Amino acid sequence: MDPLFEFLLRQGDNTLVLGHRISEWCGKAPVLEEDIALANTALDLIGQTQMWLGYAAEVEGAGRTADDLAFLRDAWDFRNLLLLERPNGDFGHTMMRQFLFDAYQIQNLKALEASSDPRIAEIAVKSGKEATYHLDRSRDTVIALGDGTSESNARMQSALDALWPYAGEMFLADEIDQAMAADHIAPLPLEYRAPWEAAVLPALAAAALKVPQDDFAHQGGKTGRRHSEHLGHMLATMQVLQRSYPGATW
Amino acid sequence: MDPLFEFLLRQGDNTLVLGHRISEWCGKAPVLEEDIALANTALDLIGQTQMWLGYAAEVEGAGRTADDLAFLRDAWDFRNLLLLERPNGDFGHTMMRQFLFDAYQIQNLKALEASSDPRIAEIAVKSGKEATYHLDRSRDTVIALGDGTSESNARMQSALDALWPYAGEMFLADEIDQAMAADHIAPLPLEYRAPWEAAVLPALAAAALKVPQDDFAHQGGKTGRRHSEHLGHMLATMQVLQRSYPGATW
Amino acid sequence: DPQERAFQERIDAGEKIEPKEWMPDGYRKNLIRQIGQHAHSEIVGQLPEGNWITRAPTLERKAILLAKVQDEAGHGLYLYCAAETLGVSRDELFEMLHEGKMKYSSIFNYPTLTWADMGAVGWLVDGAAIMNQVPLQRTSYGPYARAMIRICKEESFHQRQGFDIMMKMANGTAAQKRMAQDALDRFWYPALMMFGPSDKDSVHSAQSMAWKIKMNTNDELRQKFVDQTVPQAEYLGLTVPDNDLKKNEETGHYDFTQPDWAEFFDVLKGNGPCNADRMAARKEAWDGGAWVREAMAAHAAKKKAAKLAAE
Amino acid sequence: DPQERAFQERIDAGEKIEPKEWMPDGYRKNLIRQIGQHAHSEIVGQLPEGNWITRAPTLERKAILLAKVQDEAGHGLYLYCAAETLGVSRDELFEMLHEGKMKYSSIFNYPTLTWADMGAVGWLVDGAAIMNQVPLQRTSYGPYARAMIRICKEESFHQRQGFDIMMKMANGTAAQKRMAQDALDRFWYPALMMFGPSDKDSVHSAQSMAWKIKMNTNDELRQKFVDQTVPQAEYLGLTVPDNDLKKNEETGHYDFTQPDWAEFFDVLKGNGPCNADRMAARKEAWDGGAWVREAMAAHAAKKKAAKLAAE
Repeated sequence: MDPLFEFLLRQGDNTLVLGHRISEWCGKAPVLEEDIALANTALDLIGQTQMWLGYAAEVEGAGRTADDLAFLRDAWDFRNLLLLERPNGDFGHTMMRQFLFDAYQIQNLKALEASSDPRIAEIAVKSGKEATYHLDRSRDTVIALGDGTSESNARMQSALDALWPYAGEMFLADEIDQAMAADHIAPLPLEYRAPWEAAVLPALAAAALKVPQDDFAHQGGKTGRRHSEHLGHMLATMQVLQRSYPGATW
Repeated sequence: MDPLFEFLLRQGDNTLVLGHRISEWCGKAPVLEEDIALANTALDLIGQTQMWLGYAAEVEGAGRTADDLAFLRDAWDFRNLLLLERPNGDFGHTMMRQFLFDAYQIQNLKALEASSDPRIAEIAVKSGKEATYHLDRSRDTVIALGDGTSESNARMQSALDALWPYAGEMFLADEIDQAMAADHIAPLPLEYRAPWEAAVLPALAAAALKVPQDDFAHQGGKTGRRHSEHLGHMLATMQVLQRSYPGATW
Repeated sequence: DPQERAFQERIDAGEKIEPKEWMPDGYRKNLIRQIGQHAHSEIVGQLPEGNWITRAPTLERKAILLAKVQDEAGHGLYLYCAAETLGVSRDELFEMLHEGKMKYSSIFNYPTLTWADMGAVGWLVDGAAIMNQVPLQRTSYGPYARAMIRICKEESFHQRQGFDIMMKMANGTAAQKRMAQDALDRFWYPALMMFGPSDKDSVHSAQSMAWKIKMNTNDELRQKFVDQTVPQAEYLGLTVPDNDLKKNEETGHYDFTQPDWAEFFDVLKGNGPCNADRMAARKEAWDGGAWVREAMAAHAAKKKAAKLAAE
Repeated sequence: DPQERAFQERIDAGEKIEPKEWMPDGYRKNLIRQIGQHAHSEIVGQLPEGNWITRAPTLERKAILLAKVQDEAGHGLYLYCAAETLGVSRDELFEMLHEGKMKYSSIFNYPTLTWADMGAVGWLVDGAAIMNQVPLQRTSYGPYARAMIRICKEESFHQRQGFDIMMKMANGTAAQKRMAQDALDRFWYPALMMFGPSDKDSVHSAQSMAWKIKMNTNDELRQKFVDQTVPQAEYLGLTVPDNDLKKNEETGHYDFTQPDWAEFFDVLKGNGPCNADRMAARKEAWDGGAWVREAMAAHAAKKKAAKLAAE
């Protein structure tokens, strides 16, 4: 198992899976402006996926394409964070998930801009502007909905409570991360934790939300060791055409 | 296109698709007794599917099996009634759909017991007892929920209003049905209408429900010409393993 | 009425009417109906495509479809803004949609059943829409005309993308070819219906044409669409589902079979294959999002109050 | 207390205690906890299998799984009835479950991720359950013992079906073999945890054993399960994920690594991979079905009233 390949899958599967979840909102947002913004976010994430998985396929050198990686792997070969495969829930739940990830992703991309691997640095630069915009938007929305009405505050609190145990996985490291750090391809994810908290905690405070005190962290997504039951259902939908009509071009 | 094969697909796809929908309730019924009854109904319908599609595969004589027909056809090759692919909705909606179909199916099976095709007659006999039980149960439930509270009556009325336009397709005939009638394999479906109404209307009256007056009938399911968008999603789930792991035995 | 006469003269002279200017009530009402219906069509039109975004077969196709749906929501936004200049709010328009008092294009009451339908929607549905919309860039109401200019640019891009999908399908595997033909079979007549009933049966036509909020007759546009589309179908190697379709060497146009207008009126009445599902999806989105809209308004009000207090 | 002594003597003599008979409060409370927890496990246990009913790979497998889930709901019913003989209603038990005051087996807080998990659940989870349940056929409380007799018969059938799935997978394609091994890797330790913590850490053990509502120690049963299961894994050609697993020639038993009890207590606390999803699914089913239960009760009351009036 090539650590660089694994690392790239983690990057690409994160954007793919989150992009897919966001795309499930199509035409069903609470406000027209949000329909536009959600489609735009999904579009950005799918574009980033093409870059990450495209490079992953090159690194693997087995003749697979980004599409092969996206549409012909089963759940256990996916390397996305558990947080990102969580079902959408209500709009607030979706935006809370987005915010917790965006605040991590911005650190991740910033660090990768200085990667010793020039291709990774290039993808990080190309993704950075979009990610900044996503973070601005998800933070504003979380604050607005947390601060809004008592109903919206309660909904956002329950979203935070439900999703918080999935945040910790973003900062866990394994031998893949260690190999990346040793080669100066990427820092250890733990380094993102402090700046992530510095971005997240004030926003949650402004949103009048209580940060859960339990630091238990679900894991098994980025290693692929144990995804949730939700991913398989997502893939059954996402991959249906490639699975049903093997070898066709679209 | 062999009319007998088409006819058998219609029979088998009806039980397959409805059996699948009912199986989606697993572990989520409003009362434990209903969990048991729903699992039992789904089980009966899947068992009947094995007989119908098994015979269809034989008649086709192309080396396909019942499983090939169930898991390797795409939506447009399905021949089930549109009514049966409707999403479950709430429990009352599910039971209303079941009742409208059961009251038809009992006529259908009774007639097929006298089919000139002995295999069809045999399957009809084997299915008849189960179908009688299903009808007794769905009728009682529809009456109870229609008669129960004002909320339950409103829910059942909206289920009836939503599903009524899908009832008419059960009684439509095309050249397949004509061929079956000519060969004394099955009567024209229109013959089921009067006894169906004789069963359905008194039950709806006992359930304090108003029968919609519009006789518009959606069609395109039993001919396969135009299913609803729901069937494709159902099949993406149902067929995922056979599609993803071609040639494996389970 | 001299005011009305003056108004008509301005229109005849090719002038644009702008929001603050006087206009007849009928003109205003007709425009609201027409622009609102168009806006609703953009919004409801997201649903049949959204149905395949989660199943798009490649990352590229998924991205293209997302971009398209984003454009459509954007078009909805322009059009609601144009309607607002006539004194009706977006929320009022939504309410009328949800109560069944306003329509959206009936084409979106047909289901999208295979990936080829994403091609057919782009090729035929956007194609028919463009045919309707291009002349509306010259419509008499300024904000509407300007919205149409922006919209038409993007729509023709969508149509090319749709045709590109059809090309891939028509030149693909046997199953893909079958999907392409099946999509054409299902969408041909509904696309023809998009131009509305024959002009002799059309209620609003004459006055709307005088006011230049309708620029061509329904039959003219339908004929133009058929003339443009039939050779494209031939190029794709697909068969238009009309046995009587034939080039008329005298007129230079195609003779074709009219769609089943009974079906058209059935769909209009609510009996299309997807009317109930589409409206349920939109109402659920709207009702389910009420708490979000309330919260955003409350937050904005608090921010404004805090700002005032600080001053 | 002479009453308690007499009660204990009856138990020691192998007599069954029946519902109307006197019993110590602790006996009753412990039984309610144990039977209720077992009943809840049957109900919640439908969910991880329901997760694959809609994706079962053949009609036969779908039918078998449906039959199994139907059995489990039936087991739930027997057990709730047994619990009701102790003076607690099914609705009260549900309420305690939903409020987190009663548990269900932690094993159902693990996800089912591939079709092989349907095999592993049958082989390992039902296997462990049977090991727990067979001795309970001789438990001192009559209704409970009789329920266990019916249940055990069906469970051993389920276990064989699970093993059959594992056989097919282990002897299937490379991907199927990988699924089978992966399922064993994920379910091995959670299955070992099903017997509960080591007896020295177990709260209720001593008294429960005296009362014969627990017949063996947790460690005894766990050892028995390992001894039975390891050869089956070998037969399947699968590797038990325990590097220190070894037959101890002296004792004749396998030496094995204890599961991670910290994980066990985490899951018990609510931090298992699926705790939140399972409880949400059950609560949604219960709350969403409230109108049905109310309507059925109202209808039954009306029918009864009508019958009385007619008499």
